[in-house]
Amino acid sequence: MHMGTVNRPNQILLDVADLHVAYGKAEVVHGASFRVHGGEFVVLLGRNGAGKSTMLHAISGLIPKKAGRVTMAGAEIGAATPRDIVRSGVVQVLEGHRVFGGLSVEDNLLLGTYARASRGDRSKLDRIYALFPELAERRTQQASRLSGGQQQILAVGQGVIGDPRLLILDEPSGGLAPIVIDRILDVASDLCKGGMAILLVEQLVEKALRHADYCYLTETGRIVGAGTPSEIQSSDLLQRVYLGGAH
Amino acid sequence: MSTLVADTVSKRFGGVTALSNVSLELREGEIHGLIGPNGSGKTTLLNLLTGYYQVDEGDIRLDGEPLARSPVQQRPRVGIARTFQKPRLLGSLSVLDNAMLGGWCETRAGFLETALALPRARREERALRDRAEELLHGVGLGYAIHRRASLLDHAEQRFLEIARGLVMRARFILLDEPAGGLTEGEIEHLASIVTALRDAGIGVLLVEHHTDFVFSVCDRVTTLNLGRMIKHATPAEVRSDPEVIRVYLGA
Amino acid sequence: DTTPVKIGWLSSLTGPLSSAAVAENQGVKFAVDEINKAGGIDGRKIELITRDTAGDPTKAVNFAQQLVLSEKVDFVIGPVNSGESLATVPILARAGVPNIIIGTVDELTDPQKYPRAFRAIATNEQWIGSANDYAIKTLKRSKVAIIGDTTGYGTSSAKKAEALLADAGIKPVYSVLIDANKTDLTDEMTKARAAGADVVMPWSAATGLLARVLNARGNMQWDVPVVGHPAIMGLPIKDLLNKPEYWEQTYAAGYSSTTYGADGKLPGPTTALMDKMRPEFGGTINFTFWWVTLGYDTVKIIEHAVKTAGSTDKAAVQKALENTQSLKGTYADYSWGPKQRNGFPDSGIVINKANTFKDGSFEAAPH
Amino acid sequence: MLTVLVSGLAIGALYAATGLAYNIMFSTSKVLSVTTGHICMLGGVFGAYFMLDLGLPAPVALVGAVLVGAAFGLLTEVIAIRRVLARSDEHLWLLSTLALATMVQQAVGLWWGTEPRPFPRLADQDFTAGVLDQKYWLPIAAVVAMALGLEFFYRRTMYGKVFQAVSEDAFAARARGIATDRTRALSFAIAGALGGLAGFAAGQLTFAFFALGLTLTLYGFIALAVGGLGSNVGALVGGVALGLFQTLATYLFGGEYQQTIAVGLLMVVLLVKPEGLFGSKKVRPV
Amino acid sequence: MTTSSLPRLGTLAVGGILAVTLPFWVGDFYQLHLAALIGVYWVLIAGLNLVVGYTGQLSIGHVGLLSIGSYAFAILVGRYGVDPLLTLALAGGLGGLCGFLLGLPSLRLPGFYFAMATMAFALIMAELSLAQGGLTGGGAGLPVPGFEAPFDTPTGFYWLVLLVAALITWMTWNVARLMWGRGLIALRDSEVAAAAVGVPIFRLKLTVFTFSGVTAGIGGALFASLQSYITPETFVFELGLFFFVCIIIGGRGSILGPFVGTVVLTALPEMVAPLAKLGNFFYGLLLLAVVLVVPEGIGHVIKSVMARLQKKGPEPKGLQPDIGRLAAAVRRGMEQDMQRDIQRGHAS
Ligand SMILES: Nc1ncnc2c1ncn2[C@@H]1O[C@H](COP(=O)(O)OP(=O)(O)OP(=O)(O)O)[C@@H](O)[C@H]1O
Ligand SMILES: Nc1ncnc2c1ncn2[C@@H]1O[C@H](COP(=O)(O)OP(=O)(O)OP(=O)(O)O)[C@@H](O)[C@H]1O
Ligand SMILES: [Mg+2]
Ligand SMILES: [Mg+2]
Repeated sequence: MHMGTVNRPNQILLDVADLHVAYGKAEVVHGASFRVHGGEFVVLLGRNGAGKSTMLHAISGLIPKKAGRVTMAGAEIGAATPRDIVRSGVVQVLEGHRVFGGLSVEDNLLLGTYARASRGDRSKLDRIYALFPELAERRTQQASRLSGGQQQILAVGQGVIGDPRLLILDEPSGGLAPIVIDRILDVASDLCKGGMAILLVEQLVEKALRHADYCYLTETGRIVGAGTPSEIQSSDLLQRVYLGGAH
Repeated sequence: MSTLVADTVSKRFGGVTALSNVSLELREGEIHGLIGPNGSGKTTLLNLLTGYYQVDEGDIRLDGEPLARSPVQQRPRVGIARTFQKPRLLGSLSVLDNAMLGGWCETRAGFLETALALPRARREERALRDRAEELLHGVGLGYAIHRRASLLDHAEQRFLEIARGLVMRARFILLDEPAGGLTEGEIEHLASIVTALRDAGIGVLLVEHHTDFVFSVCDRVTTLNLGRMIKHATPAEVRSDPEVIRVYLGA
Repeated sequence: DTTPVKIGWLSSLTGPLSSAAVAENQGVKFAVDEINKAGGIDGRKIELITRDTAGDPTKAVNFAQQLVLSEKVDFVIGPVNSGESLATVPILARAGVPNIIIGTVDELTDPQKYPRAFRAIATNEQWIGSANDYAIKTLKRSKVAIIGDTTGYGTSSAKKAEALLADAGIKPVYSVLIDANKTDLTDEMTKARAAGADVVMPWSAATGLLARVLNARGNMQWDVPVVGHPAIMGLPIKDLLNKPEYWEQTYAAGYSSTTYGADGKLPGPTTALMDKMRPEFGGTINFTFWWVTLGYDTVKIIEHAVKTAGSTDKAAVQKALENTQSLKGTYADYSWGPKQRNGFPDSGIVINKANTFKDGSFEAAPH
Repeated sequence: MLTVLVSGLAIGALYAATGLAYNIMFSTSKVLSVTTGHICMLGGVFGAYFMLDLGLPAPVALVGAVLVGAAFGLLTEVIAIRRVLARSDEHLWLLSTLALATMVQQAVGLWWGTEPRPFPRLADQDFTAGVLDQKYWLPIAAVVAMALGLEFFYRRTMYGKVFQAVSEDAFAARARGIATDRTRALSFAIAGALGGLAGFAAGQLTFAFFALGLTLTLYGFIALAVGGLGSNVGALVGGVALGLFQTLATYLFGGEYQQTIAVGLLMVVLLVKPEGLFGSKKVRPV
Repeated sequence: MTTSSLPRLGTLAVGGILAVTLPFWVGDFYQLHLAALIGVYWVLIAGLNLVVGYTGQLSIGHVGLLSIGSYAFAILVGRYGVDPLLTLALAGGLGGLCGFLLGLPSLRLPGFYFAMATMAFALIMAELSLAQGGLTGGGAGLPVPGFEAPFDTPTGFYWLVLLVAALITWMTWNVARLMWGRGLIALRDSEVAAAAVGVPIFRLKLTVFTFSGVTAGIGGALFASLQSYITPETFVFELGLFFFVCIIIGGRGSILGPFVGTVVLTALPEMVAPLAKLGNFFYGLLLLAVVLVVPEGIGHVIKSVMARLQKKGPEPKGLQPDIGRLAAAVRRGMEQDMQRDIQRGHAS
């Protein structure tokens, strides 16, 4: 099913093999396999309810896996706790601007460093404030008082400050102004150039593909296609996935 | 013509000025877009119009009648409905019951009348049920009428919230990011619904970041930035306005 | 006729204030076994049906209904606590079942309203009256401080005590109702002292409160006698006292049956019962023994009633009990009459010295 | 009069300690556990049990009581909170902790007896010391120590923020690498340990009494609500205020209306300042 | 709020006939007494169910309102010789008034605060009934007279209770299935949603709480008469807890569930003696088990079993707006709206 045989430069960082996930009895991910290489920008595309978030949650250890192997830089993390997974360098930004509303913006950011520095690592704050000036202005404000989009930016900042080897972004564009979406994706690209691998789930297909090195297509809990952005765009698979019935 | 007006309203939270001197006129039979960068005060304006916040300065008027001081629960009575960024439904009730809840303000039967099931209570119930069923079929939820609302997926919840607002006989319906998390196909459905509402004479306020959607359905668009209005015009004009491009749309 | 004599026993074996009920239960069970081993009452075995009300009036009412309506008992003993007794007495009266009362509240007996309710235990009035007498006549005190607790029993007893004192022409210098679990009574006792009290009379069945009265008195080094509710002599109090000597100068109404005579001996029937039951207690007796004697006697009273009446016919039983004079018991000698439902004689009460507890019995207070 | 104040202060300290225990558990779970008062009750009962029935020396008994409290806190979290929060139905925790509290109280009643039992002296001191008696200052000292310890704990670590993060969105907290179950269990164990300590320190004041729990659950909560939910300073101030207020009212008007007075205080404060004296206002509604 | 079906009506009819004829086939009078007690409890619980089960306000102190009804009945009938049936209504009114006064400050409080306030109210009522000895008999309590013929026998009293209970059940059922029920559940599940559709939150809470006060007052009067003697110890806090637990175990948002809960929890400990010994431990255990295993309660279990019995095929999916129908419905609504405005304009 893989289309391209493109050269994917670096070593394999995240390797997901034959992942199955179920909510209660209902299985929603049926044997998904995909890879993220070091320093690579990978996009996961698919319609609503295709199971993308479910896969990501399973990778981060937030929900149990029914079957399958997940390795990070060669180490098996399939059974690890979320804490250990974060420590191994996988940080996920959840969809739907989930921040800790009662805490200040700065405390939210510090919590992003908690897994590695249990007393909080203030030295990284400045970098985040430079990337997202709107957060700097509001560093003492309670996060719940931010607007929806500002909360989303904070959530991304919270992920970035953890300085992961693999940053997972689940629909970061939700509720963001077009111009901010571009900025966030640019930031992700820059981080990627700096060596951080990115795994992005996005509904805005074109914008996502513009930044991506590699792309997977999902449908009803399966990976139904993969390739470089140009390969994907030149095939009709993308159309079929979004209109349904790509089997 | 009926109008819902925010007249030079200002709203501050502590040191933050969320809105300053913003005016907006929502007319019946019109779709009015409200866009702007994150934190520019769109939700705040919507909250002022629906009574969740009180204005610091300026006034809210419905058909010329001042409304600024009336509480949230009063707005549905005068025909103002809203939806939420995160849908607020009653998960344990059926879709139909959720929609019928919108008819609260019209129900005249009091507690005792209801408890004793007097004729008026029963009559109102029947009428409301018919109306809610029609509207649910109209927004496309006819197949799920007896389903528990907690079993709906995201898009269905959005549409149910709209149906609830319509059961309310809203003259104005204010939608907070209704297209968020919807697929292209669902957005098309949404567009057709919103357009139908306009054609039926309802005034729709659309707070949205999905700009293609906004520009395609809106009659007029207001743009906010940092709590101020920077452009108010037709979609085409707003879209090509350099200031709007600079702060919001991007290149 | 060999049908068993059915006795319903409404006991509060669990829940707060269960210690009295547990002891009474031992007496009841022992008496039943003894009679049954000896062949029963006129050849009829006793069938004891015990129900644990946990001191809850609603449960007591339910069980009372159950005993009379379902089990169709011939007699009911109990309940133990006043609150539940007040609730069950009218029910049992309506059903016409003879009821041996072991609650002390005065309202429990009434020859008109409850003709078949016969009280075996002393009344509250007898307790309080003799304690008052002792404080006024023997100790020659007249400035009384009354301390009650805020439970039903505590409030009504405190009120009764005031009324009885008023009859004797005395108005308390200080009177207060306190939460039974109040952690510290120093302020109340200080106020009592400031009011000039020369005797403290606590009317409460709450062990903690009573112990705190004594502790406060001791800690203040206030030399004043305490005369009050029998619970103040109970062994649990001893453990709660800061120092053993805080139990000095503490008196309460007790019974001649469990009071050591000048010769250091208990009355004959008490000794006899104690010796018979001692194996059950495993040597020493570390609770007030009169509860046991009371429990024992309730069954013996029933035995007497059935024998005299010649049957368990309810009216006949009532008649038999009404005509009982000086029935010899272990706890007391009982007399009831057509207009008299309180069978316990005034002479059965003796004021005891609290810290003389030995084998479940006490020494008499100094005269 | 001085004794009135001091005994009010002492009982107020116990209320404050209960309030602090409430706060700690609340901080990770948004749960106000009905078992909070019972923790203190266990501290007292087990302290007495260790010393009187098992004959252990006081320091060992103290450690024992603290451990029992911590274990019970942990038990509360594992049995009554964890699964219930996972289901995320609003108020189920009220029911599960109520159930646990009822069971514990009844079990202790069956095992320990329903009469109050003595609690031994801890320091060698005569009983005639009046207001300087240890039964007054032990609970006061305990709650001061608790407050200082907590302050130190929150200042020196990020736990204050971590706790709050767990309570607000456990799922998102896990995504940030916080072991939420363990963190919540930790907070319940800490609350249990501190409650056990307070119950132990106040043992001479309260006796070892099985029914103490529900009273403390109520008064500790009133103290907290008056002071402001979530604020430790509030718990202290509220506890002391309630203790003094109650003792003074009893002193002046007798004990017949004790609860009425306490609740009256609560109502007045809540009507004037719903978030309590030191509490913070609610956040953005929509 | 769902349509009633034939089997449902059948069950109802059979249950009704069984309940009415109970005195003729029941084993003995004790069981009739129990049945009457269940009925009395249910009168209170049915009203409380609207507060706890539907509106989500966790009142654990309704025993305080119960005691008000009880004392009112005992005093008015016993001391002043007022007609018992009239007093039943008066007790209801007094209970409602007290519920109203209690609700006025406390219903503004959030969840746990409200629960604690009601608990405190129960304790305060106990304190007052002790302290106001002149009125209530203090700790000694009061005897309570029975009803007059034909309700003076166990059977007659049972039928009286049954009548009252049936009436109140019917009323709560109407409330639950019609518009008010939705409003109440909206308060429970999402106050934001409730406010958005114009539900006057506080007024609704206060109304149902007052109604629950009425049923508690009536229940209290019946309870007192059944008990025949009341003291402050009759109205222990645990009784209030018991009412609450019946509803929770029965399941929130259901009427049948709490009813089953009431029956089981009242009858079981009486029938199975060892359970009675465990007392509150048993209730605690049961409550914990329900919360952990079936948090939705018995009622929900019954419902889902029923649903499984009449299972349908897979549910269809797919939003497909019907714009014509939508526009028509909206237009019709607007026209009616206009007519209404015009009518109102004429009227004023
Ligand atoms: N907590 C849950 N319990 C049960 N089913 C769930 C749960 N979360 C998601 N699902 C179901 O799993 C399927 C996959 O959902 P998922 O959220 O992973 O999709 P997605 O691809 O991320 O979609 P979206 O674009 O809407 O975020 C959907 O059918 C959804 O209904
Ligand atoms: N309750 C509040 N307290 C403090 N500040 C607030 C509050 N509500 C809004 N604000 C501030 O007001 C500004 C406007 O917020 P608002 O939510 O209206 O933005 P928005 O235009 O809806 O943005 P978005 O597109 O991100 O949803 C923001 O800076 C926000 O931080
Ligand atoms: Mg998703
Ligand atoms: Mg917004």
